[in-house]
Amino acid sequence: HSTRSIFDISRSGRRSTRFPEHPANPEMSSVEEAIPAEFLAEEMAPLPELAESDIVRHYVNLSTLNMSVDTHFYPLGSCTMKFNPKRHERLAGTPGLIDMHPYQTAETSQGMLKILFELQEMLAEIAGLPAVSLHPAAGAQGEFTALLTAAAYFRDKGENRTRVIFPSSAHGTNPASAALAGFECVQLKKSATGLVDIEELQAHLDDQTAVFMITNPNTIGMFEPEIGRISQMLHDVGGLVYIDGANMNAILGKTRPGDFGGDMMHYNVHKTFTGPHGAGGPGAGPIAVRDFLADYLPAPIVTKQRDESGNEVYGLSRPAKSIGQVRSFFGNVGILLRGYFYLKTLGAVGLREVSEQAVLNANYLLSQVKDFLPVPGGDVCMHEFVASASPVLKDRGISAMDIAKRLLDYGVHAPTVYFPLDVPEAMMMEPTETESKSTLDRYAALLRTIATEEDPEMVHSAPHTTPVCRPDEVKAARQPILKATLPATGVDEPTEEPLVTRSV
Amino acid sequence: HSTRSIFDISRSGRRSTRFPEHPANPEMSSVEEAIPAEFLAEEMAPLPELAESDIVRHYVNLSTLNMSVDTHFYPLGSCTMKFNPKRHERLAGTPGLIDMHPYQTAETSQGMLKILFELQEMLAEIAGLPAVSLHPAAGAQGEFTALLTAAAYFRDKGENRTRVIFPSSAHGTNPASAALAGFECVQLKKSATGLVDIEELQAHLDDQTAVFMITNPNTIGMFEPEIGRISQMLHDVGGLVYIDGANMNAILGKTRPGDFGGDMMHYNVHKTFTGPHGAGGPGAGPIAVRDFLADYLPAPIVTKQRDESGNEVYGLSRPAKSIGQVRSFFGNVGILLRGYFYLKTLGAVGLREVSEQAVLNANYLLSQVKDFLPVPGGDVCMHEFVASASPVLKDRGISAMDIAKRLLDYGVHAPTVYFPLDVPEAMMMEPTETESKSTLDRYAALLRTIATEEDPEMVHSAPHTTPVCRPDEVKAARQPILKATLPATGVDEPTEEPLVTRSV
Amino acid sequence: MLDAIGVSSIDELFNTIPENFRLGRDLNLGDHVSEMELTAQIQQLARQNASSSSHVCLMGGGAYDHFIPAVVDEIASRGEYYTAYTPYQAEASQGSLQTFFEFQSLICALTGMDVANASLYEGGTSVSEAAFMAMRVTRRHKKVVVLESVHPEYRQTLQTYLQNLETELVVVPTPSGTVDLKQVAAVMDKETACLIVQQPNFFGSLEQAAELTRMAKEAGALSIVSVDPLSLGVLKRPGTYGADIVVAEGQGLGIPLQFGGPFLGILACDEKYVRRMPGRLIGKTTDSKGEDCYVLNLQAREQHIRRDKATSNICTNQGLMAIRATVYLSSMGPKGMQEAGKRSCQGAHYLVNQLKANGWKAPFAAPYFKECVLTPPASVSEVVTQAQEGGFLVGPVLDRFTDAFCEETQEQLQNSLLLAVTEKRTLEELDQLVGVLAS
Amino acid sequence: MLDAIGVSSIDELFNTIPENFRLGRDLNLGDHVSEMELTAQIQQLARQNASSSSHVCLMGGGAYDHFIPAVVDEIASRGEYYTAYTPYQAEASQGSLQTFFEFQSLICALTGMDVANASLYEGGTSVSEAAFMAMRVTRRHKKVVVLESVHPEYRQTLQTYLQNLETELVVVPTPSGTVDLKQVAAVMDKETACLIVQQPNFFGSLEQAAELTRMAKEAGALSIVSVDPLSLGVLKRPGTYGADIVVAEGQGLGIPLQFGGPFLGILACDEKYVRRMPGRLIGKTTDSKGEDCYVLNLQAREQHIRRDKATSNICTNQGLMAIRATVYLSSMGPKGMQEAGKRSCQGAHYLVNQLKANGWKAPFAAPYFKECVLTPPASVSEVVTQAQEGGFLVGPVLDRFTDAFCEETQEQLQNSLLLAVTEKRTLEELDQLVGVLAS
Repeated sequence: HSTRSIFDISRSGRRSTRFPEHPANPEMSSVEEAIPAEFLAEEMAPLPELAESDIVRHYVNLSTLNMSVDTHFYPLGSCTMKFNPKRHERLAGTPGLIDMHPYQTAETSQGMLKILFELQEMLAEIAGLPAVSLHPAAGAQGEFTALLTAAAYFRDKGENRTRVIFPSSAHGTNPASAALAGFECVQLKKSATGLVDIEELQAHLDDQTAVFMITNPNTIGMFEPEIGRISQMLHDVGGLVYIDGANMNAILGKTRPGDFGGDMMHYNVHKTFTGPHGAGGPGAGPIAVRDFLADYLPAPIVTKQRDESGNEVYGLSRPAKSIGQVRSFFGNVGILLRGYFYLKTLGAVGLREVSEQAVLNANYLLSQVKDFLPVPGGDVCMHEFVASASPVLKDRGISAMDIAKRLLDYGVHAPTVYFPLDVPEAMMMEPTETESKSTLDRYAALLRTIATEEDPEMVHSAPHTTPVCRPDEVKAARQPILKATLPATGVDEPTEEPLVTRSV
Repeated sequence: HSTRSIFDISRSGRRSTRFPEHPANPEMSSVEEAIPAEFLAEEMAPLPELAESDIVRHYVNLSTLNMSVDTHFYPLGSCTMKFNPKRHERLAGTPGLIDMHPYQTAETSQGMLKILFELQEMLAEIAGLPAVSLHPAAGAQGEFTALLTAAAYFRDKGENRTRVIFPSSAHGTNPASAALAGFECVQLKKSATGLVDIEELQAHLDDQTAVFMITNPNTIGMFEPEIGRISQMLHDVGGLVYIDGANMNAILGKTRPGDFGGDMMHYNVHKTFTGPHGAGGPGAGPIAVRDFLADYLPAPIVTKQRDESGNEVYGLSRPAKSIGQVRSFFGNVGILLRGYFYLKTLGAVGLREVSEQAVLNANYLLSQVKDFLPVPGGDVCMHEFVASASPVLKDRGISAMDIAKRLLDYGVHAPTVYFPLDVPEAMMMEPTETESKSTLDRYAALLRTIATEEDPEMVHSAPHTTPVCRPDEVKAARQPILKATLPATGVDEPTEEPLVTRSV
Repeated sequence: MLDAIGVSSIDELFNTIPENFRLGRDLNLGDHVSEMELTAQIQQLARQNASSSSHVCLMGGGAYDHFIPAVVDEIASRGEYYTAYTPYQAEASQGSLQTFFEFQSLICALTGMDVANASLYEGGTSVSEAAFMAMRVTRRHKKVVVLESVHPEYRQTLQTYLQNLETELVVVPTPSGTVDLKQVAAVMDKETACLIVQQPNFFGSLEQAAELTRMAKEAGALSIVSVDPLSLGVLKRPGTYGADIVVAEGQGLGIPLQFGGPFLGILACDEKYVRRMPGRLIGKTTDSKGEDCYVLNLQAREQHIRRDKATSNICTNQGLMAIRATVYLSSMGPKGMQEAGKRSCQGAHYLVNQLKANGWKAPFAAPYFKECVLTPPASVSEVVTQAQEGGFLVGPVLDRFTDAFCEETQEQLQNSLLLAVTEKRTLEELDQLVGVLAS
Repeated sequence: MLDAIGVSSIDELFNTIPENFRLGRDLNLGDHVSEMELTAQIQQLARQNASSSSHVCLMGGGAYDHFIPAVVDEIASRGEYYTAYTPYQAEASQGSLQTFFEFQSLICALTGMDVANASLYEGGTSVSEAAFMAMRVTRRHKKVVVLESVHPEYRQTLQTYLQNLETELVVVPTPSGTVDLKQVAAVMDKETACLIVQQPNFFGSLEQAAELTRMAKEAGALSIVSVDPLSLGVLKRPGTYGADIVVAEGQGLGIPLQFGGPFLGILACDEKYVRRMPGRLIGKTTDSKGEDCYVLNLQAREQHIRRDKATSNICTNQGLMAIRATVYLSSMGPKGMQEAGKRSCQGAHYLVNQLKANGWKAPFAAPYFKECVLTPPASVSEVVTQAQEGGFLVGPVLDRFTDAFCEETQEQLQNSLLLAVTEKRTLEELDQLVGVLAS
């Protein structure tokens, strides 16, 4: 493949999108008449010049260098890389949804507001927590928003709680969000199963404790057996329990964060409810909280009322003691819509089956690999598990990273490796419910093949079939090259090519 | 890559599309009540059972085994593989166009009929022939339809003309269409330039001559210099001249079939006007004819009238002596729409520039390869040319087919080879106007590299990087395997999987 | 570039066109418009049409408002498929080739036939190609028999295809909506190449297709059965009752209505006729390394090789529509086809019964599947307008086809229309239509 | 599968959930609906909304109805992009990585800055992230200065982000629509981390951005300029007047309005601050074979490595929106950006002049680009309804934001709204709107 950028293939005079000038009109002023020269650019931006055909060939070919759920098995632990139903992608583009301005009046937005209201209700029901805000842009912002909500609650109660606690296996966003929100971070010690050491936790709890953040099921793929006691401990000191919802795919309709003691949680709509991952985003990070926190939620919340004739009327409102907005506009509506479509599509039974099938698939996979990739969490997991490549490293010098890279050669995306740090040579695998048994069988067989591959050098030096192999990250960081620019040399084509080199 | 078919990956119980049963209603009969048992199937069709995720991964991966205009340079002579503007693809899907039933009343179809009427007018103008039928499904059907139109005209005049003549370089569809229409076929002798031997033609002309079919510019890429005289000769004996419009991309707005003596022609909308090729189709094959043939055109034709208030009203009509329909419904409207969008997008000047740039690109390419791949047609061509690999075959044992296959290794689609038969080791190249000079330069350099490749065996045994290499066609024909079926062996999955394995 | 060519202007390259033929002016096509302007213009024109987006569509007559799963659009809109050429170059086309191979396989599974080609233009030309194929197979070129209940535009197409030949086209009238077997027996003879039947027929009614197939065989002719693919989740597959050639309009298999095309011509047949088939065929074989692969097969039948001796003149076919049908059938599976068929059939019978209760008449008594000829108590053209204003598209009105039917049949079709119900229609919609038409 | 695991039922796998926490009932979510039913339901709900499909949209306030070339949708709807994960695994992600690298490059070209990250959530959080970054760079954590003419929701976001910290947020009032430089000078001091300016500002007006940038520098603070990317084909690029950090709402760059998100947060800055930047960065490097390739760079700034010491908590970003912007800018090129900017600017001035001739007032005198605050002669809410009934969406009405402005500014905004004109608007539409509002 070629790594030439669009700046390299730019040719002066090529065009794709053009706009006509406004027709001559005596009352039309030129830009120079409308705006003083001091504000006007002296030259055009040095953007590349391309025909639509150049653009299409460039990006279509680039896209095929990716592995993706649509093309490959992608057992990336903690990321829930499940299939994204195609209807949902298309429905999100329905005229009348995709082209609504965020400041339209409620009167002209009833269909959209009804959808968002129903989504709030559904997310509350799934969480077992009554108040929902759809506002946060992603899971990390959901965490941050919930922590600010908690802070506002404590402040309102006149309490000065400065500390947020989390297990060592917590996602990096937990401490990062807590720090951003102005809290002091306390991390518990490592644990190979990711389960909380009750005594250690107890030692940290006092009237400075604001929030205990816990992912449950945890990052090792285990449901925290002491979650009830942990919640009670937090509540006993006046603190709150935050449930990181990254692993909700394991427990939908089986148990609810609100029922096992959580006071606040966020959803990752792009993990659990098939907003696609989009090569990194966008997500949506709705939060659900207990009733006593509802007044502090960010604005806006969707409300339903009835008018005189008894018709349902939807509107937006600001909670009484709202922390305010954490972003502009309502939220990542395009992603929320996909979540809504997904929940409607599955209904109560289908949603429970999601978790049942996800857990079944994970346990089946675990059963097929545990003899050569031991799983510290034990023989039963939730929707994912963390295996360790330590024995393979010891016996054959093949590391988790080596296995991950070698998998790419066989057309399977790597699992998450070296996270959480609690497990040495961690390989975190989450097959999700949308993969078939035959895919899992093939994957398990591949892992075995790689772990026992005759020539370990083939594994060390993998991947061999991908467009590139083990980029030099140190070099990248030492002298960062972070952009391309137009070549300085001239070009040999006419300065304005004919219409045909553009698409339209 | 895997050649497992969807029948191989089928698993009993997996589902993608489901339909609900109608709600219980006392007036609803079961199918068994509605239809006697003798008509009802006794078992379900043995179709594969798949989840949407299975389908997507299967076909997305399959698609990437193709070379296509969106991904590769595709200099396939005679096929005009030009870029398809993306807006046109999307506009063809506009609600109110894509979902119109063909039997809607004219009253409910005015927007569509206006588009089709304007397209008729534009195609007449480009052809220089006043009467247009948009009805034929593809170029070959256009030929067939025009020949039937001519036959009806002759029959109506009481003439018994049974013979259709064409040059040896004619597309195979010309004789095939003539034969299907009941004509006797006469093929002229081979000619390395594809130009017509006037004397030979003259010898065939008499009162049995119905039509002379000619592609102009011809398949060698040359404009027939004697086209005026040829037309005159045909008209002198009462015959008609048919212009195969496959090569219209060379002459848009530069000259018109009607002006140089053609009486009938067809367009290939998917070649000239960017209906995409669709891996083989669909196309659309509108025909344009002289006024005296208009009454015989197939039904329906779009008409424009004015009502009492002076408003334009569009309708469908049947020409007075119409040959009737050659297919059901109006025509390949979806493809015609793309042609309309293209013509609107370019306008008169843009359309002329298409041919100018196409001819410029072809001549530039010719200039870069003629020293090692001689071009019998000479140093100037129209939108395409036919080079000969004979010297390379003679000197190095590398055939046109070898070069074609080796090009695939470099990520370029092969040119058309061994057509027309008039040129030995023919390589017919058509770069089209949408390719840039740098693409042409790279292609010419590749041809040179291959023709002089150090190890000719690498060329003989090419391609090496494609999913397959030189399939055994003889074996395929001897014992044809033309379908897959469901495996007879059982499967180990439940008979009805949970909702989550389906998309929706 | 001009320097490399050795000319001083692009115009010079056009010097081979005799001067008197050069167009000395701009074409009268108007000025170019930008993508933005074109979009606005087309959206405005589209709003001047009714469609199944703006109305609830119950129109029939060979094109139906069936449901299209989103996955069909997702796959068919991939540039790798839709901007590829005909897969002549097998190494660069395994994606298309395997997909078409799967299309052939799915059509065989759906129809119960041995072998299917990789598409023809649409239903009408498929009937014609099948008739020509039957003439080649039977070497009988004098007579083709077709039931009047076959779609009038398919019959018209066949008639046009035959109009410059000697073949006689015999139409067996069907004034009672389905054919009288005795009348068929009366015209079948040793010169008859084939008997063409549609099941369900144009009126939506069910013919004695199995019996008709048997009668064709007895006369040494081939039976050609034109089916609605969307009926085959419920009705007998023609392979199970011995049809020789099955043809179909494949529009219902995931292809939008788009005012009549592009649709999808389907042709499947008994294995023994494979070398007489028209159209492209994909076969499985092995490559130079012995690996399985797919390739265009039996090309010697085709126009680019056999020219005037080819089995058809077809070149460009309906590849992308075949890809759509492939994804569609993969997504439907056996149960989806059955569910869709049942829903359509039940909805149609429900609607017809409701309308009958309101004074509508059904001129034909035979069992029907999803479509039916109906005569309203009021003027049929007023009914169409009334429906339209109420948000429904109905029809076609059958006087559109009067030339296509014998007098006796025409009488039955007076003041009547076709109504078709697909799986998309809900009971609420059907009740609403009944209400609109009752008011 | 259960046998292999060694359990007898799926439920057994959930035994690790304490029994008292297991949900002993179905969730109250209702029954599942089929793809076909869902489609019908959603289309029906969508019809209950107005939108830029049903109406001509002249709404402003930070989200605009700009034209989106089809090629943007074509590329962004490829599964290889939208179903891929964050490109941590470089070998499996060169497509995304190179595309994001090009995104960074295009944003630098457009803004005139040295380095851009691979996206943040949207405009408001970009302002906040920039302020936090400025505090890190300047090590001044006590004070942030923002002009009142910055989008009120961006300011609100910033305020929320700071609400649990000690940092003081100083808002410089802008009652005349643009800021008085003297008032800025009065608040800038040695404790000020940054000065935040929006250009064009929330009211559409042009601030003395170059001068403000200079004033920030003088105080040892960073200048943060929030721009409308669609203005940069016409207006000065902030890199040319020395801005330290440029942020932007990237929605105009090929991203649909979708009721407010997902949009695209842009952040670009001077090279020397690169290691203090929030968000993902893609760098070019070489692989083990020495070939050029792309990789996530400087990850040590990020939460998954640095945890509570990270430069931001952002993880999921707006990757797919960045891909859209990349294709958009490739398609626009320098001339497209200029043409779009000119058309918007000219259209806006035309409309404002026509409305002024009809008695409308513009409370602010400063030059504006494509958007303007206007006060109609009638009640503004009636005007909105009138426009809506005439087929136009206008606004927002500015009383929506009253809490966000000081009293003096509020007075100027009484009974007024924002109107924005993009390149999509034709003179005919503008004339028609003037007509609708005059009647």
